[in-house]
Amino acid sequence: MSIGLLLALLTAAALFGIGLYGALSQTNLVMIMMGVELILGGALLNLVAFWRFLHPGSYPGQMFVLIVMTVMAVEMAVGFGVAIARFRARGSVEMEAARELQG
Amino acid sequence: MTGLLALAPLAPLAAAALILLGRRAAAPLALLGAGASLYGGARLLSSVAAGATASLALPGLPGLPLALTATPLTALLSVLVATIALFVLTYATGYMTEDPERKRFFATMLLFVAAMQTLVLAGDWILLLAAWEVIGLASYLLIGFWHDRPGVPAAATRAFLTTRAADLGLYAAAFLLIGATGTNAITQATHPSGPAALAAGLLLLLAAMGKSAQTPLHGWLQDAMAGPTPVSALLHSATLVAAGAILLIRTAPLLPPAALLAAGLVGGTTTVITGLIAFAERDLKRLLAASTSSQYGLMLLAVGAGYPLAALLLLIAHAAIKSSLFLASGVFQHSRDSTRLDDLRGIAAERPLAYAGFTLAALALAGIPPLSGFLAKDAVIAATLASPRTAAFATLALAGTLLTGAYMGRALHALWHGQPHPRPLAGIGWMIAGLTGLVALAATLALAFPGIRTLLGQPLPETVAAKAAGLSAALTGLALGWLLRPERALGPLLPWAQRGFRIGGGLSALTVKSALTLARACDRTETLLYGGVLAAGRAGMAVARAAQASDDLGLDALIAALARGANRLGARLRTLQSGLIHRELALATAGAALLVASLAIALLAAPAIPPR
Amino acid sequence: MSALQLAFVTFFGLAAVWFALVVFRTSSMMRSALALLFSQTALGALFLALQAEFLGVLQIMMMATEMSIMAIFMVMFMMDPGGLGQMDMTHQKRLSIVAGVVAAAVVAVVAVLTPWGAPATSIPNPSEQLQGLGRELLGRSMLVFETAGITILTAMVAATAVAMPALQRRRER
Amino acid sequence: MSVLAPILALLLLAWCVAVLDAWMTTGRFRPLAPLTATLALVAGESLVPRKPDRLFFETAPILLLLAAVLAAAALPIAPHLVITDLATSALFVNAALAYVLVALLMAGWGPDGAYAMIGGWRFLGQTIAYSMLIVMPITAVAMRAQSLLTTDIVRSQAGLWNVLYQPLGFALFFVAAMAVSFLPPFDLPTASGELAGGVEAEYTGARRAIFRLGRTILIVSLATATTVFYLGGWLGPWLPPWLWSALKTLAVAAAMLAAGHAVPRLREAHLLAWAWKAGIPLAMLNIFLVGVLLLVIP
Repeated sequence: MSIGLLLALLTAAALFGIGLYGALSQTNLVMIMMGVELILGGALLNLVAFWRFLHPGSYPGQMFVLIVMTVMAVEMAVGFGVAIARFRARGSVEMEAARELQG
Repeated sequence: MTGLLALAPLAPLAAAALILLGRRAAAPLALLGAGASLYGGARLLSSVAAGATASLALPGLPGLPLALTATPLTALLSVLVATIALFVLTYATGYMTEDPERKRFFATMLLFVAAMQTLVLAGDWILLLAAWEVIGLASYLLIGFWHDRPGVPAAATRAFLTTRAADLGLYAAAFLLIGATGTNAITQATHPSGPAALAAGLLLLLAAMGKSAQTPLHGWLQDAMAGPTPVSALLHSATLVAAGAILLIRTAPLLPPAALLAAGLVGGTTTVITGLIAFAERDLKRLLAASTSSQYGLMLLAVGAGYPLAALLLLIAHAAIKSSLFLASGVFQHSRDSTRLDDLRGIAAERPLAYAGFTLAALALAGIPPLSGFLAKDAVIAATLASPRTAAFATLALAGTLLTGAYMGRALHALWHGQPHPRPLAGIGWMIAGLTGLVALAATLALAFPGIRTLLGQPLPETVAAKAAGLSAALTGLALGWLLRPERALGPLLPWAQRGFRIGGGLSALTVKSALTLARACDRTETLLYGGVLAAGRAGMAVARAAQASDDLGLDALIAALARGANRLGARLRTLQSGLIHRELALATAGAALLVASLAIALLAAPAIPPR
Repeated sequence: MSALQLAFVTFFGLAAVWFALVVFRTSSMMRSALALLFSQTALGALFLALQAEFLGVLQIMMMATEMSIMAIFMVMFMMDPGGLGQMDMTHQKRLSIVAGVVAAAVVAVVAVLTPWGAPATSIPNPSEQLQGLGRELLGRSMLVFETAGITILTAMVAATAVAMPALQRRRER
Repeated sequence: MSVLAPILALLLLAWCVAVLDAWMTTGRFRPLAPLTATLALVAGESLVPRKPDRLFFETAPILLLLAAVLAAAALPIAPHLVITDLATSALFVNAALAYVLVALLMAGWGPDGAYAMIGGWRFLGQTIAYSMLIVMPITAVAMRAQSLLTTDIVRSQAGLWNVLYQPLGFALFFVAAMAVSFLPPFDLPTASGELAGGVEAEYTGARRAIFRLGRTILIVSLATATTVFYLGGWLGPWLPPWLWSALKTLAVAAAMLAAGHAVPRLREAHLLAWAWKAGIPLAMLNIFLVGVLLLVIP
């Protein structure tokens, strides 16, 4: 059991919690995306920590980090695409009143 | 060897890319691509026949390499696909002469061929799945080729959705097999046993049912006639629809007895029901489509009987026969701008060559010696006779053969009688060239059968009883089809026929109603004119009515009930779906938490992972 | 792991968490976006402290541009980008706090209670890591990595398409 | 020593570049001008605008300076004259340069002024145009060296400098480097004519001095980067390595400063269109060509 691993994992846990709070509590689409970015950042840290402390000789872990970075970029691109479309249509990206998804 | 393996699928793909990049010369490039593919397949077959085996491993997912393999079966199928593709593309050179979108057509056709070659040669489940998906996509693009015509996009979408829904079976089966055996190779050495094998077998059957248009998923195939004729020819004989049967033929050794029984029953039911639909059909191409379902039903029956070789023989014979039928019907369609039997009356005198080809192919399909269809049908019937469930399987097979003769006889009759009104046709030379090649193939393919049997080295029963029963069923069917005059029986249907010129959206209503009315009218004529023969006919009509009724009442009612139930459930769930992002996010979080919790419980309950 | 490295891990970890908190505590959108930027940068520095040099530098590089773009979108789309009106931009606050705290607590408990085993002692040096990662990407995991590339391309095209239609419809009319 | 020497060298080069800049714009050669100008700025009052975002306002010039110095830190002036020898130093240069954008955004937002803010956002648009043109040529350079280590990159050019091996990459990198250091014609964020100084507008006194210093060191860093990546770094006959580096860097900086005076300022829409429709395909072509060359010539 390494104190370094524990520290990294606890940091990741904190980032995850803060990100989750942000994604749930914010009314603005862009702010929600920020929360998601933080959650993904926590995931990244976990991956790097596990690679560093448990399997430093195996590279799929590092590759996985690259994939998560890709996911972050994709999330940004699509999120902003939606934000622009929504802003064009409604003049706001406040999600408080967004009811289009109502079933 | 490995180069040849790569050549078969890559040549059409490269040709497709060149067609898209280049400006002209689409058709020669397409022929070149298909020819190169055929060359690869043929060389492969010859070296495999000499005893060599080849396998081309590609880097795939970690631990799950992708592979193309050449075994006698796969090489043979590859040759089949390439041959049919070459002839159909030759024909299409003429057929598409005046279409401004030729380039797109040929490129998509070649993509289709490339995907089919990959599917046929695939040595592992993942590549097979990928090829399966590309085939679905290509067929969607081709069926919807004339997407600006009314009804075409809907038909393409329906075909795509039906096959996609059934594809889920293949996904589940592939993952189940990979999970159970730990390898993604399609080999018999590592096949699982027990419930996993049964589940995988049934899921494979589901996938094959979707692609091969087996009852109750047969509806989309008739709609798929919205595409250009060469597409139908390729689709029905060697690619999309064949993919289902090929899947089952390739995996037949993996299937447990219960799954085989299910396959046989599904196939037998299909062959009878779609045979009846074909008999009642008034559109030549839709008749051929229903006949395709019926023939693939026979193949599934043979697989179910435990003799995939018989199914393979029928598949090969059917590929040549059905593509020539479609090509001939395409010639008719160009001559009269219609495929309805009423419009095509008397075309025999107008296009004698095409009609001769059509007749030869029809006789072959019905199973008249010495054409290829006879030997194949005979093999299927013999297989059913030799199977442990002779009573059910043989009856269904004979009924299917009888119906094949009946609808082919009817089509021949309809095309023979009537007034010719000839007119010149552009590109007829290319069309006849493709057609002639295929008909010659259909007629003489039987010569290759003994070679195939020794090549594959699988058992095939042979009995005189099967030959006799098959031949008599076929002859009876043909006679029935020729003699039962639909136009005399059509009296009450005349208004329908007139309205039918604008079929519009009511395709299925038209099919169902016309089949019912036709069946009733036939019944009446029968009782009046041919008392003796017709006990069988009446029984057939009864089955037809039962089928329609089950379709109308049973299935429709079931679906309606399902829809109602889903609606009601949906209404309740609506309250959960507030549409507010934050509520939905919160729900998603709760769901994720639930998932993680259940995973954690499973992990804690499972024995601890030993430390490394 | 040396004491110095441990100190760096602690420092950058705390910085990342602190900036993450600032993201949702400040009312200026610009500060919020840049706080996220610095949180991610601290994470990158943490990777460096964990001897994952390539990933750390990559994270630091990518997040700078990515979060700056985030900032301009914030300013474009927020009603009160400067945070001068002191508006409340949150909802279901109690639920969110509970969810965040519970999630973090559960993850932390799992992290503490799991027997992770002895930490690895020999870490490949950075250039070895680069080579190993390169061989991984262009060897075994090539398909996966290429898929990621295609995904990004698809996302770019899709995002552009989503953002476009209004303009096009106007032109067609 | 190992840290001090490169930093001194950096300051010295910055001095020379500042003198050069003044010489080119005013036409007078005054080697002491930087000193007098700095003294004048530091002695002058450093005004703080009304309602600033104080944090950003104060941090921005320092961050700009830091980014420029960090970029230079990974670049070798002589075989052992380099501050940090990371295994990924070529990428690190890039990462450091990304923070120029952050600094300018902060400088634009901080003072609560319209011109400054427009300048900051303009630089964001400019970044989207040039950033790929920085990364992709560096990729081709690293391909030849088979290493991301800047010292290895210099050594890989012993036979033939990269400017001749991949001239296309050099041209793209040179233009992109000018865009990073917002030199004319890419001086959109400061645009003296139309934005009245843009991001610089509200900075006075000591803060402006730091901003100017950061900008000058940025130019030096980029000139050094160009030297290291394309002009063989310290390689050269007769003279000592550090002198070769310094001379090449000054030459590149002079070329950058001179090039801008001849071309009119570009709108960032045009810059974006040019970068994505022509620049990036060309950079791809460059990578491809270098790959082919590497495979053909062992």
